[in-house]
Amino acid sequence: MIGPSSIGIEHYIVVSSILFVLGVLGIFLNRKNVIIILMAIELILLAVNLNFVAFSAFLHDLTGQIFAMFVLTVAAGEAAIGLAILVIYFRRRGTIAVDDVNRMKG
Amino acid sequence: MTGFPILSLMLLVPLVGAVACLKASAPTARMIALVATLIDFALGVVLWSQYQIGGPQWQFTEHAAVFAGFSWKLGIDGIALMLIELSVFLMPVCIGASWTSIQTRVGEYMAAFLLMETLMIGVFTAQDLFLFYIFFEAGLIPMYLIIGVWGGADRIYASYKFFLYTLLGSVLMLIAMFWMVNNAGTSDIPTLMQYNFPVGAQKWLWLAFFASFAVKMPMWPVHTWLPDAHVQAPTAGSVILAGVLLKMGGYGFIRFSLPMFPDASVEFARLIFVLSMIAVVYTSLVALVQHDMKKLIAYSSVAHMAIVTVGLFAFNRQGLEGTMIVMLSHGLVAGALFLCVGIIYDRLHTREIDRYGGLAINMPRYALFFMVFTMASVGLPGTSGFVGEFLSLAGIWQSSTTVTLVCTTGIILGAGYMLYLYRRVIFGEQKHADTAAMPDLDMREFAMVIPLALVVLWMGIYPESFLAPMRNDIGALEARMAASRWKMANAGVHAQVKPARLAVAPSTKVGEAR
Amino acid sequence: MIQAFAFYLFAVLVIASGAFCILARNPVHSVLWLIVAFFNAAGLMVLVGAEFIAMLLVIVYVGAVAVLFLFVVMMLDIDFAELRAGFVRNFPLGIALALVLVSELVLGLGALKVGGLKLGASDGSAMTATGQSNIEAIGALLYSRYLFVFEASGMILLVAMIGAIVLTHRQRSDTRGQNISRQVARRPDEATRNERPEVGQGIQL
Amino acid sequence: MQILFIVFLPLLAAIVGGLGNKALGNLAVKTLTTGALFISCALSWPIFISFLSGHAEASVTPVLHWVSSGAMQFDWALRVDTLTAVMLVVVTSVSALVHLYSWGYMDEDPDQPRFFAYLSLFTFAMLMLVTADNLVQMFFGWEGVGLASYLLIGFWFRKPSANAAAQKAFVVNRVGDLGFMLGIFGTYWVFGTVSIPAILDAVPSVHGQMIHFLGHQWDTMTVLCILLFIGAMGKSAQLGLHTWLPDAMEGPTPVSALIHAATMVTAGVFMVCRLSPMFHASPTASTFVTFIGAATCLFAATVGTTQWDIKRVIAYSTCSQLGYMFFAAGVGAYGAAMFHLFTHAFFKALLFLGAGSVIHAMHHEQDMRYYGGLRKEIPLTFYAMTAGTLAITGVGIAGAFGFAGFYSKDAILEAAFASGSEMGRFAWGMGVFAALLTSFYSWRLVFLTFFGRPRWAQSEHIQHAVHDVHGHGDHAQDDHAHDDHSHGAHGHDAHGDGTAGYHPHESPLSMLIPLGLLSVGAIFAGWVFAPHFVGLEGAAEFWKGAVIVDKELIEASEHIGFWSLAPTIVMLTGLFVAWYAYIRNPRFPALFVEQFTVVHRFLYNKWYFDELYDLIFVRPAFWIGRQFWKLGDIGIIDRFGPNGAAWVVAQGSRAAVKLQSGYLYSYALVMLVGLVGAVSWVIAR
Amino acid sequence: MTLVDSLRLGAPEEWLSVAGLGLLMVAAWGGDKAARLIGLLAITALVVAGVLVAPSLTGHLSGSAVAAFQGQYSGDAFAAFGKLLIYLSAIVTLIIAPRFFDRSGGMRAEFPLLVLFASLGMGLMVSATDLIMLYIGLELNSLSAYVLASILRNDDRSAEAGLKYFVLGALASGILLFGMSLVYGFAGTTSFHGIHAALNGPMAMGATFGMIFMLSGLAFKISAAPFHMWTPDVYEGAPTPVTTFFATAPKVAAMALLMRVMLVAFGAEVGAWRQIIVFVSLISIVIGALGAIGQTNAEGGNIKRLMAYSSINNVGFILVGLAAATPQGASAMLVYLAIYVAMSVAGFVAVLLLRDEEGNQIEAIADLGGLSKRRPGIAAALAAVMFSLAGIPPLFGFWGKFVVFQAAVASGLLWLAALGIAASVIGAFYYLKVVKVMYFDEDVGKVTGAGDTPHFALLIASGVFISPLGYLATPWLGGLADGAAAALFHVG
Repeated sequence: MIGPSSIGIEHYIVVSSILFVLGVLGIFLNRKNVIIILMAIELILLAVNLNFVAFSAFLHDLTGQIFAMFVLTVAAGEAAIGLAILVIYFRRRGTIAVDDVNRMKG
Repeated sequence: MTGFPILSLMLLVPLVGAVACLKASAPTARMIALVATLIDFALGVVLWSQYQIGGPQWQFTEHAAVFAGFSWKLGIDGIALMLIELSVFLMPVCIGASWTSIQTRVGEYMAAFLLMETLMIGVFTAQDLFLFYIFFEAGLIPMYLIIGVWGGADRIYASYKFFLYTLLGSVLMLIAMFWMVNNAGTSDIPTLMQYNFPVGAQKWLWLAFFASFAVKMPMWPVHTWLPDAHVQAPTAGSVILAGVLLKMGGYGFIRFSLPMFPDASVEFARLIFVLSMIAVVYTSLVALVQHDMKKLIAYSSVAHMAIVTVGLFAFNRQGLEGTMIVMLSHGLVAGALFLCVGIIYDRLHTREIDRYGGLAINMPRYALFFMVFTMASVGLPGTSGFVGEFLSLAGIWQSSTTVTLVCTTGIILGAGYMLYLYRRVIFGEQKHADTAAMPDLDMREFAMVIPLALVVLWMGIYPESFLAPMRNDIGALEARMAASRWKMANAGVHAQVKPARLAVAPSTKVGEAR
Repeated sequence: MIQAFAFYLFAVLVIASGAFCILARNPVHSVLWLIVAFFNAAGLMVLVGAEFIAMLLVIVYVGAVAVLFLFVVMMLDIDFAELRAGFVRNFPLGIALALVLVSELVLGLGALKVGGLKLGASDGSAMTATGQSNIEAIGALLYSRYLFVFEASGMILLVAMIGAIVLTHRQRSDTRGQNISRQVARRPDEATRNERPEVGQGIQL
Repeated sequence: MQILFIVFLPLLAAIVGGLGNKALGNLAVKTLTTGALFISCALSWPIFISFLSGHAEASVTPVLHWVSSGAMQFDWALRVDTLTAVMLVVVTSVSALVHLYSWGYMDEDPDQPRFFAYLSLFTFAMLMLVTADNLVQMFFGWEGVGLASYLLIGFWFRKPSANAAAQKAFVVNRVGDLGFMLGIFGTYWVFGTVSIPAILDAVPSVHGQMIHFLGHQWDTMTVLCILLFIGAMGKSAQLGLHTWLPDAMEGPTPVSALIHAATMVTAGVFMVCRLSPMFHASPTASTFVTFIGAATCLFAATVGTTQWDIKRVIAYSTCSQLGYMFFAAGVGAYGAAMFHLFTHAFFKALLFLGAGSVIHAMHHEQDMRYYGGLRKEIPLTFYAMTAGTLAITGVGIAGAFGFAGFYSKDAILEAAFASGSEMGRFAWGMGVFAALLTSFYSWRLVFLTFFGRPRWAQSEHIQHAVHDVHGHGDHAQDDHAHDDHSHGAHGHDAHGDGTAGYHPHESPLSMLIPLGLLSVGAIFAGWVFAPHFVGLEGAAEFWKGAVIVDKELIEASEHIGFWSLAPTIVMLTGLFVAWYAYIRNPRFPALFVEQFTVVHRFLYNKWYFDELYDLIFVRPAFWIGRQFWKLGDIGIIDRFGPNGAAWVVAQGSRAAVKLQSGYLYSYALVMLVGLVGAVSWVIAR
Repeated sequence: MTLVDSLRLGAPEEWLSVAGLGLLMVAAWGGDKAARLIGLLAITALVVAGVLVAPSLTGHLSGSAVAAFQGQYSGDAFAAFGKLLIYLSAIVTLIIAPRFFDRSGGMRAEFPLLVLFASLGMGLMVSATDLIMLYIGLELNSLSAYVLASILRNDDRSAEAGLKYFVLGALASGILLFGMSLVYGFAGTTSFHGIHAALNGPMAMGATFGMIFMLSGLAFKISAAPFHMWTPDVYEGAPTPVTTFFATAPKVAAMALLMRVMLVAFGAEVGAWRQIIVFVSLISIVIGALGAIGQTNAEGGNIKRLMAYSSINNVGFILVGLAAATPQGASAMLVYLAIYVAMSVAGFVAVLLLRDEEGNQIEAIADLGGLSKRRPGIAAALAAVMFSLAGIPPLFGFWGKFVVFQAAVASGLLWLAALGIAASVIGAFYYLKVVKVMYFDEDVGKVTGAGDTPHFALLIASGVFISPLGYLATPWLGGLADGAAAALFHVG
């Protein structure tokens, strides 16, 4: 087990922050494919989990890991729902290009 | 007084009538509305007769704590009494004015008017700050509908302007009310009228209330909603708008701005004076060049209301009492003038002045009444218009002679535009065949204008009937303002340069001491 | 030293694969990059001693979620050629904002190291007892302290299941379902009919 | 009690007659109103006589409480003192006679009840004015007569010119009223009351006090008096505010006689006299009054010499005579002012009614150029007019007998001369010169109208009357269409004598009786009443303090020696010039005009006052009004106020709609913006 | 506190879980034919849950007496207030749903279940006093909501709504989670009270970031600007009963959650977040108003979108109460929420009653022309809703603004109050516009059809509540809200 002494918590925070921002970027920089957006969301959740686990370790408190576990659980459910919605959307419209998802606006 | 909740009853009667009207057929709705307003008028007469002049300041008080945050607290003093009388007097006239001219959605129309009556009386009876606000603001809805549904061609613009303008004005007042209640710990109006707010805060509070009342009055330069609203509203709507709704602004000043923020009032008197002076000259000149009868009268209303504001901010007996009479008088006279316009509008469906002319030939009776109201509007002595203007202007002299001079020019300009109107509409040759064929007043119209004319003359010849109930209340207000002025002058804030009061020669008519 | 090397390796890889994941043109590639990211993240977690979560990540994410993604990508039968490349209209603004956010996060959180990054203090109620393995400790907490939430998370999965079914399950009109109870309950007199047609006339059905 | 009847009978008659209009019918209304006025008149004379004999004391009859607002208290009350008594007889007498006269003059008008009701209403208002015990009631009467005047000037409301004149009269009067009202306010402010006796009592206490007015300190009495006097200027058509009076001649002639000659226009003089202690206390104000009076006196006289319209000549004459009254009051000779008011009422009413009779005869032709030679056609009118002219020009011999104007005008001029002040001398000079002009234009009127050859043929009115067989043409109202005149239908070409075959008839009896009675007044009023009004002994006893009687001034004015002859001399001069120019050498005026075109045009166009006012007040008012409306209200207030706000909101709404583009990434971007914004804010904080 | 006590406090959620599972069985066997029955049963279950909740509303218990599951769950009056509103909204949704879905092949049997589970999740949200509980509740609600939004799977707009809602919702919960992770890290605990205790004093930058991220994530759920973008599209696309649900229950839950997070967890750091709330509040008011005006101006203005913008607008007003950060402000928010729920219900039920001759729902604002002549009752109700939303007295909507601004002024936020209320005038514009279309415009002759008794009953009930008669309820409502708010501020 690598103690906090060698690699500081801030390193983890930086990594997870970058990962988080990458996830966010993935959502709004992408006009190709809704699936990638879903993956970007997974990236965000990954960043969050990383944070939780890191804090948990540095705090010597398991709550963070428990939380991360719940996040994993929910993420799985979310992925399922998201893909389901994607599927019906694709059935109706025959496309999942982000650019096309703008029937409603104004 | 008896414990009978007559004020609540007066609020309830039109409300019940309104609900009944909603589902009624047109003739039934008219009858319901007429009966309801007449009952309220009768109650108003009872109220007046039961009012003890010189009795307690607040009479017919009712109190029920059925709401959170504010309470159902009613009660009137002489000032409110007079304005209530004005409202209940004008309402049957309004119903009469709509009797034949409104043919669509009569039930809803009558309901809106009756609702309006409830709200108007509510404004004048409310003794709780928030209850007042609710009544004050709620009036927008029926009026919006009245203008919008039964109004003229440009009714939508007018109704929006009316609604949003007045709403913007009054919301700031609400914030001020919160602050006041927070600071004073009560929303009871009589208590607040005696409460001394910090001078610094008074300014902001005053300005917030001013925003509301200035729009409602309306004062220059926030008057532009009025001509539009008046022109587009149906006749009765204009009558009630000019007759009562504008008075709410004046009532607001006299009930809130002055007694609650006396120091700020003294400070801002100059602002009021400047705006009012501009209003008198500006709107009078604008009235002079109007082609639309209603617009002309609407602009004249602005000018008259300016007299009200200067009279109020003279802070003395004549100014205040004169103001009240101006308000009552203007309510009757402007209402009557709109009614007169409505009468010929019903016949020809135009308000273009140029479309008329020579009405004295085929409508002599109409010409007579129009003349009476015109003269009352220009403030001919013997009519109600004079007493009020005279007293308020006499009051202002004591504050500022310049203001008096400028505001008094209103009597010249007023004569100018009103007589110009009269000349073009009533006098001259009959230019159009359809105009010449218009019949004179019928019985219904007689029944509307005669009481108005009589009251106008009554108020002109024996205004004591109207002044007496208000005397003590205005006296109290004057005393409060005087104390504040003294305070401000001592603080060097607002020392008005005036000669020492000269020894008063003994009057031949010995009355009560000043 | 080795820890640091491992950390930087995993860190760089997780960020790089995350970036490739969102930038890849082909969604299949994206999924694969995502899997790589997961693996590296798991590595980071192992580094701080959260073996259970790391395993969970690999098992649940890589094993289930990522595969689900792949499955859907294949199923949707997307014409990848048609997928437009390029970026959205507000690309520069978006990038700028992202950079601002990153720098703010990095500086705001990381720079605190100058004065020592002061984390909160745990109340100690959820500490690993001595000699307890990570998985044991988590299990103990999960089934006592977080029991209620744990059950509630079960409801989430249930809802996810119901949702997925509600949305995607279709009653196919072209397939014929088997109704066993009806088959079993079928009686001869319902199924057959005795007719005596006259000569020259067919049976009226 | 008497006074109640005097004042309110006319009101009652007006109300009943006016509202009963059609229901009662012409005769009933006429009888009612005229009867009421004669009763009032009959009740008034005893009051006057009792004051004349020195028996009566001033009294106040309360009627009704009016207003009480703090110290501002005033009632409806009728005050009777000498001043009132004088006015009572003037008003009721002239009014009664005018009522009677109108029977004949308005005989064919379809709207007679209205006319008579207006006349009675006017009389009521005038009586309220003269009996006022406080300034506000006086103002009531003041405005009341203004209303009646407005209604009567515009009586023939189909005529645009009549309507315009009526409105002008009202509005110009309002300018004066502005001053009056301000004066009342100031008076109240200074004295704490509006009761006239109380104010007058307190006048000495204010001596030397200063008042703050329009940002400066002024002498109190000066400010108050000048403000009040502005009111008087409006009502009495003094220079500057006189423009309405000539136009007011659009009204029927009896109206001109009653309102615009005898009574209403003298209200200003009455007011100054009523408040004489105030004016007396302010030399500056008195000087101002003198100056305005003198200037008006001259101005109106100069204009009067050039006018062709018979009524306008008399109107300017009225204006001029009012100037006399004012400068009399200005120099302190209030008794003389009132006396001139009194005599003027008779002879000016007479002149107007006479002119009305002429007009009546000449089929509503008012241009004197189309008169001539009427002496023989309407002799009675001629005699009456001559009596009036003798009175106005002040014919008389000191110590023996003079016509009414002789006494009053001489008293004024002498007082002015005797006052010793520079302004008094100036006024005297103006007055004397005006007297010359008065004599000239009055005789000019008489000569043009009654002497010489008939010049009727060019008159459209006459031609119309002659040719219009059917009588009533398109002049349904103002055209009395004397059908009888056109009977006999001589072709106008057959007559080379300028009559166009037209034969004027003398007016009916109802018109001649008033002429006769007024003639009596014009001839004898001065001779009979002079000792009381302006006599050295009689005056103080007569007025009993109702106006200030300056004994020294009266004393001095009786000893000015040679200068007292000046009026007589100029009167004779004026007569001679008129005789020369219009009888002896009728081409002279044309020559004169040719020689002095500019002067004549200036005078003929009334010094261009109307044009000037039109240019600096009326047009700008309309122009500014339009600017305020189109540019101010619509262009600025609405544009940058509500409409501007609406525009901003609409733009904002458009932006909000645009923001809601429907694209996921936009939505995410907005969220990111929010997030980054919040984080940045935290860092920046 | 023993587990039994905790379970007793958590009874409503437990009951709903059990009921949900039971009904799931019914649905599994009964199929869509049993949908109505399930709907009725779900209503019953919700009523029962409400009965279970009700006692704690007036129980005046607080502190440790209501803290269950080691302080992760609170059964206090505040939670009870929120839950009752949530259950009420869910019941309304279930009442109005069947008729709507008749047009599209009938209601799915899972629909009531999802509503039930969403309510369960929202119950957890309002009761949560721990970040994990918060997250689980939120996600339970969100996942149900994503499905509900896109449940009309044959409808383009429904699918798009679901997709947008899902993507943005997931992003928001990502942001929220990231924030929670930071808060956890810098506070060392996930318990609200623990956070409160840890963050007493100058706040670490990390914790502040965490708070900001959490705030942003929650702002999405209450659709406060600038995290509101999903709202109009989802409101429009989702089936109207679902929209009704979205407009009511999740608003209550998320707002209550936000209140608890801000006032309890970050209650010691009011200074750190007040200005953000003020800003969010004002911008929500303005954006909501401007967007709504866009709807009324456009050709294809949609009443559901309008209601969406209106909800953004109203959320802005509710947040004014949060900015006050006082018990009075919290109470005001609850009162406002209760009134807002009634207004939304009335509005959407009225919209549901509008159909053209072919039975299609009418959503275009322009098609409402002449409604006042054809269906005066519905028009009057809709007008009342509009004036009420605009906050014009004497309609009850005014009261919500009243208490909120009163609270703001009482806590010295005079400028916020002034600006907010001035901005409300902009909002009045579009409400007026709807009234104008219904009352002033020509009859376009589209609206026909009639509703059934439940709809009218709901319309009348909610209509009466938002009418001036509602003021009679103010002492009662105010008392309950005060009690609920007091529970929130009870520390310990």
